Amino acid sequence: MNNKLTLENIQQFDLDEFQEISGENIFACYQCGNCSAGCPAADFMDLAPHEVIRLLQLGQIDEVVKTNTVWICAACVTCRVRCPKGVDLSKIMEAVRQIVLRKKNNYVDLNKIESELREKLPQIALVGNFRKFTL
Amino acid sequence: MEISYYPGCTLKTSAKNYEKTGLALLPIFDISPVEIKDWVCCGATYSLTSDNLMYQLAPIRTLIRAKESGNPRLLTLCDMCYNTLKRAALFIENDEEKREKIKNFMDEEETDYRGDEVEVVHLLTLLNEIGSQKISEKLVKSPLDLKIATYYGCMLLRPKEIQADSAENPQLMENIFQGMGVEVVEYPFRTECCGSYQIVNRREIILDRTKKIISSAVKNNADLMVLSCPLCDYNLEATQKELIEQDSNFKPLPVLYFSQLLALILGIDPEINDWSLHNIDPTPVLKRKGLL
Amino acid sequence: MYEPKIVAFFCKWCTSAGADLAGTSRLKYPPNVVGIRVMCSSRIDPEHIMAAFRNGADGVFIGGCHPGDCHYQTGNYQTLKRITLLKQMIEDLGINPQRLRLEWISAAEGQRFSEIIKEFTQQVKNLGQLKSEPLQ
Amino acid sequence: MKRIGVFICHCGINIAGTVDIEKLTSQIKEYPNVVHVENYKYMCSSPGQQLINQQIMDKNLDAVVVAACSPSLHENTFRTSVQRVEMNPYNCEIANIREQCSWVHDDKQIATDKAAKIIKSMVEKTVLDEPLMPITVPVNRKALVIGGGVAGMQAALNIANNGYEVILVERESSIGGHMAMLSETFPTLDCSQCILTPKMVEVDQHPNITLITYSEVVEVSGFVGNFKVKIKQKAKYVDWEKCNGCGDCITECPINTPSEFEQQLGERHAIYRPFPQAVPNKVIVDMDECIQCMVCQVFCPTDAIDFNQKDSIVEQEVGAIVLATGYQLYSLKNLPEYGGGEIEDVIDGLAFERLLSASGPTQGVVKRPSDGKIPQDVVFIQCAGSRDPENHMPYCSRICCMYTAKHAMLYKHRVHQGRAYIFYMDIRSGGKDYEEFVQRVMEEERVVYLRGKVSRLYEEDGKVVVCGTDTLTRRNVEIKADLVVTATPIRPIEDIDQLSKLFKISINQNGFLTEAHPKLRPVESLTSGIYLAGCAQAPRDIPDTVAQASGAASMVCALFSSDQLYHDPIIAGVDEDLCSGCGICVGVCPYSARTLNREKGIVEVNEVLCEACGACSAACPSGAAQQRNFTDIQLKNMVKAILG
Repeated sequence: MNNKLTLENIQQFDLDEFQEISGENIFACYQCGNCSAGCPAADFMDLAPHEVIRLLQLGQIDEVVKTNTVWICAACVTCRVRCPKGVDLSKIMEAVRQIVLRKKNNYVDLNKIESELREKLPQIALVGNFRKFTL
Repeated sequence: MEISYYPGCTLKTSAKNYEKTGLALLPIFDISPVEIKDWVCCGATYSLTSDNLMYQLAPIRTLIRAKESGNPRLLTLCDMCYNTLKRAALFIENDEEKREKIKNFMDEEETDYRGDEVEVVHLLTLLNEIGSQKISEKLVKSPLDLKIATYYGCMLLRPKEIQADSAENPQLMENIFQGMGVEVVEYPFRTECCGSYQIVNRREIILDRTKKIISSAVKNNADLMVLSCPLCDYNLEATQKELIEQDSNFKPLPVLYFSQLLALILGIDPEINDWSLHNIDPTPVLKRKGLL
Repeated sequence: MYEPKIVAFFCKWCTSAGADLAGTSRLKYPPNVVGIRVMCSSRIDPEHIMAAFRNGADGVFIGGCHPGDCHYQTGNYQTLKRITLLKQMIEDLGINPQRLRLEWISAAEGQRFSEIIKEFTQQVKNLGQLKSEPLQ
Repeated sequence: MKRIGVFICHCGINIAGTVDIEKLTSQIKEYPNVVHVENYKYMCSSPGQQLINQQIMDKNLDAVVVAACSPSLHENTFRTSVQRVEMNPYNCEIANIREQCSWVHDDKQIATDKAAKIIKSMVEKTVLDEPLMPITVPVNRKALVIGGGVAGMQAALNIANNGYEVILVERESSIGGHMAMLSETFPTLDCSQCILTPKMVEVDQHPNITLITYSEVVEVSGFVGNFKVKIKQKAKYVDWEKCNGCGDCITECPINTPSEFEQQLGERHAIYRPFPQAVPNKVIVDMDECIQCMVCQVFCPTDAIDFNQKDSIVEQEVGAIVLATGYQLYSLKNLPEYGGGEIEDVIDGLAFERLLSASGPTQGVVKRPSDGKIPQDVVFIQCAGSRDPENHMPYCSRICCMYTAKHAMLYKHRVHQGRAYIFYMDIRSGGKDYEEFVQRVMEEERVVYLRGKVSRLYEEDGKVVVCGTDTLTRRNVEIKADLVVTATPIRPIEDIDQLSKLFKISINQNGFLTEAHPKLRPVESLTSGIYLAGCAQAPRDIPDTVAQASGAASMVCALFSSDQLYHDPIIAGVDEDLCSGCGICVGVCPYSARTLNREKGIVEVNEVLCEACGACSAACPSGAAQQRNFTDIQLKNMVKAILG
């Protein structure tokens, strides 16, 4: 435990931009953890879903963009359906992805996918994947 | 009665069995699907950003085509198309500013679209409107002693604004099959995500999901699984082979589109199915149950 | 520059208290609106509103309790019915119905009160002076 | 001509800072009917009040307008003050030039002009203000308490002990309410029934209390001090005059059906009393279940069974009403993510109370409903629907944190090797000795507190799998539980809407009865003479309920301390010469204060019922209905004054 929480980031984090992209108010979240409890992919994530919101509430966007969590999320919207505050976490995850992608950092590369697999996969898998992980 | 029909990309390729059997069901109930003209890909996943309207253009174009067709209802079979089209319509329905912006991207001849003129309806909803009683009246083969697991996944049920049925306890498939005497087994993962498009680059997630979902259905004595989404079908069906290789204790389960099973029960020629598209061959169990 | 004259009727239990809260919070708004405090918005007779227009008001504002919150249970519903009908009638008489505004403003909505007054004043300003022949 | 004095307050610089007082004074001086204008630094101060009174006498004023702060602050002050010099208080009016003028404008010219308009319009009102006398009403010193739970019993006892008569109406056949169902109470672990039963008996035996159970109020009319109510006594099919409560009939009844009192976990017969300590100790027949085999009739030693009994109506006249109708729990059916009530071993808090109760269906042995096994892993879920504005109830139900801690403790006392887990979001233990209690549960009972909400649960292999999280360790957790107890929200009773319409009192968006003021009048409703107690108003625990019930009772006693009441006289009357008897005003009156006298062809007003909204005055087509001191002419003159 060496990383102290520095709250200077709260000022640096462009909350307006974030809310513009996501359309969500991250401060509605009261950290009940229901999103994490119900997340089917939580085992694969380095940050639990509720932690993503918590870090954003505290302006720690730098830490959030480094996690794999937002890339593991498949927008199944289970969290949204059960969220007691009606926060759409899938939109928050998307907004973080967009912040990364809009800096021209694609997360997947079509050319690196084996052509054999590419032929087998249903189109919706490929289109969906590129929609989420490339600009 | 005619209904506009939007197939989407996957139904024309890897999910041919779904389209063929799904559409074959409709004439039984005097419904003729009319494929809309010049449809484009819906985008597969609904864009979750509020500031980028570009991703909404494709589904809205499709909705405009549907509006032009003059039929107020647009039928989809694919859950992902259903979700994307329905959410796109909702996205602009109550937002004049967004509508105006989107209009700027449209070709001039394209009609003004408000978001509420076309009702996107999934095949399962349509069949539920017909009602299990009417469907059962058309029953040709009595599927005795058949136990199925239904799988809904995400796109048909979430978010609530567009859900075709209860997000926690959907009954769309139960209504249809229980009505004709098929036993639907209870297992806890009917609505849990299959991993979706992560299949492209995070295959391990899908394997984990498939193992959990299929094993639970098998444990609860399902003979086969039925579902309605081509991506769920791929994820839950095609990856079972790998799971068998990884784990000798893994018991596979045949996976079908619900329409394939329904078509067999209603006496539609089984030959319209291309069984070679299945990785886990469902024909032995179907034969055993007298459906083939 | 034309400054509209606006007569307002405030329910004592909600909007008048909301206006007081706007005052306590020092929220500025245009001075064109002068309020009359009544026990309930349902006390407002269409006759009073017409009297205002006849005597030179360019706009009339009525503030009542939110649906379900009426101090007298159903007064605000009476008001809603009356104002809806009156709007249709004044249109026939050549008065733009946008000059007549009914809003639900609670005692806690000082901020909202000042915003609505600002916005309504601007709206009436844009509509210009109401030209009518005063009756003798 | 009326002689009016106008007194302008500087309020230090609060008004004088933006309003040019001198200019305003000279402007108002010119206004018709104004014979004197004066300004002063603080009009509400004692010298300020004296100044007004001195001028009333010196200048022989008929009425005054005080231009100062909002009337909600000092209207009463000035009206009381002018009475010392024999002025009728209704001839003193306030012009609000602070909150609605000086504080919201910066420009001195603008603020001064607007202040002048405000004052002039109040002068116009004052010109036509009539002197009014308060209306007096006699008080019937008898109270009606609705609901025989701990709130209703407490209120009834307090009023009765003050020497007034009380009628206590209860919908079930026994009083006791939910408290009678509880096992032990937090934080002292008193046996709930042991402390409640003596109170029930006291109510039953109190000479001033008339107990009417298995009954509901179906009609209410009248007003404070003079209510008339009709009470429907449901048919019991047993003559309670004869029934001695021996219970022989119960033993012989062949029908078994789930017991409501036992939360469906135990059974009762078709002829039954809800629980053994029922007060009054009488039986009733559940006709939906009864097969009319007549065995009860055969065995009844007093010949009390009467299958011909019908519902009956009794009428009562009372002066005050206390509503203590209690609560119900939000049904698990509304929580599909928690099994939707379909999973037998997922129960709510009240059901668990019955499992813990020594007099419950398991005699206090914790057995799970599905197979009667003693559960070894019990999961408690707090906020199972509370604090969830998106899907369920937005509010905190207030008592769940405490009763869940108590449940876990009592479970550990009964099943020593058992493991108890509590999922919580926050722990709200704000009550005397509450926090200490929770700490004891954590430290000594080693109950595992997991901070997080449960996302879903499902049945598998005879267990309930609970999928939760612990946000403090940021890890998900899956518990295979034998029993799950949910803390579902406290809801008002099912028919609260009807109750609210019946008594003409409002409910909030969640259905709880609305108090007259959330801070300062917490036990009164907005209808005078009707008071609130207990969970009907908002979720609360037993001590708070008892305190509030005592508060409501003392309000009733205060009302009864005088045999006369005073009512605000700014009511709307009828000008009999103008009234055509059309009856339009009758329909718009929310208080039924106006009735059409067909014989005379005019409308008559019950002045005490009129709460002075003025809706009738606006509706009256002939101008016959005029609200006193808010007449059509006054309002029109005010409008004209504003428009100059």
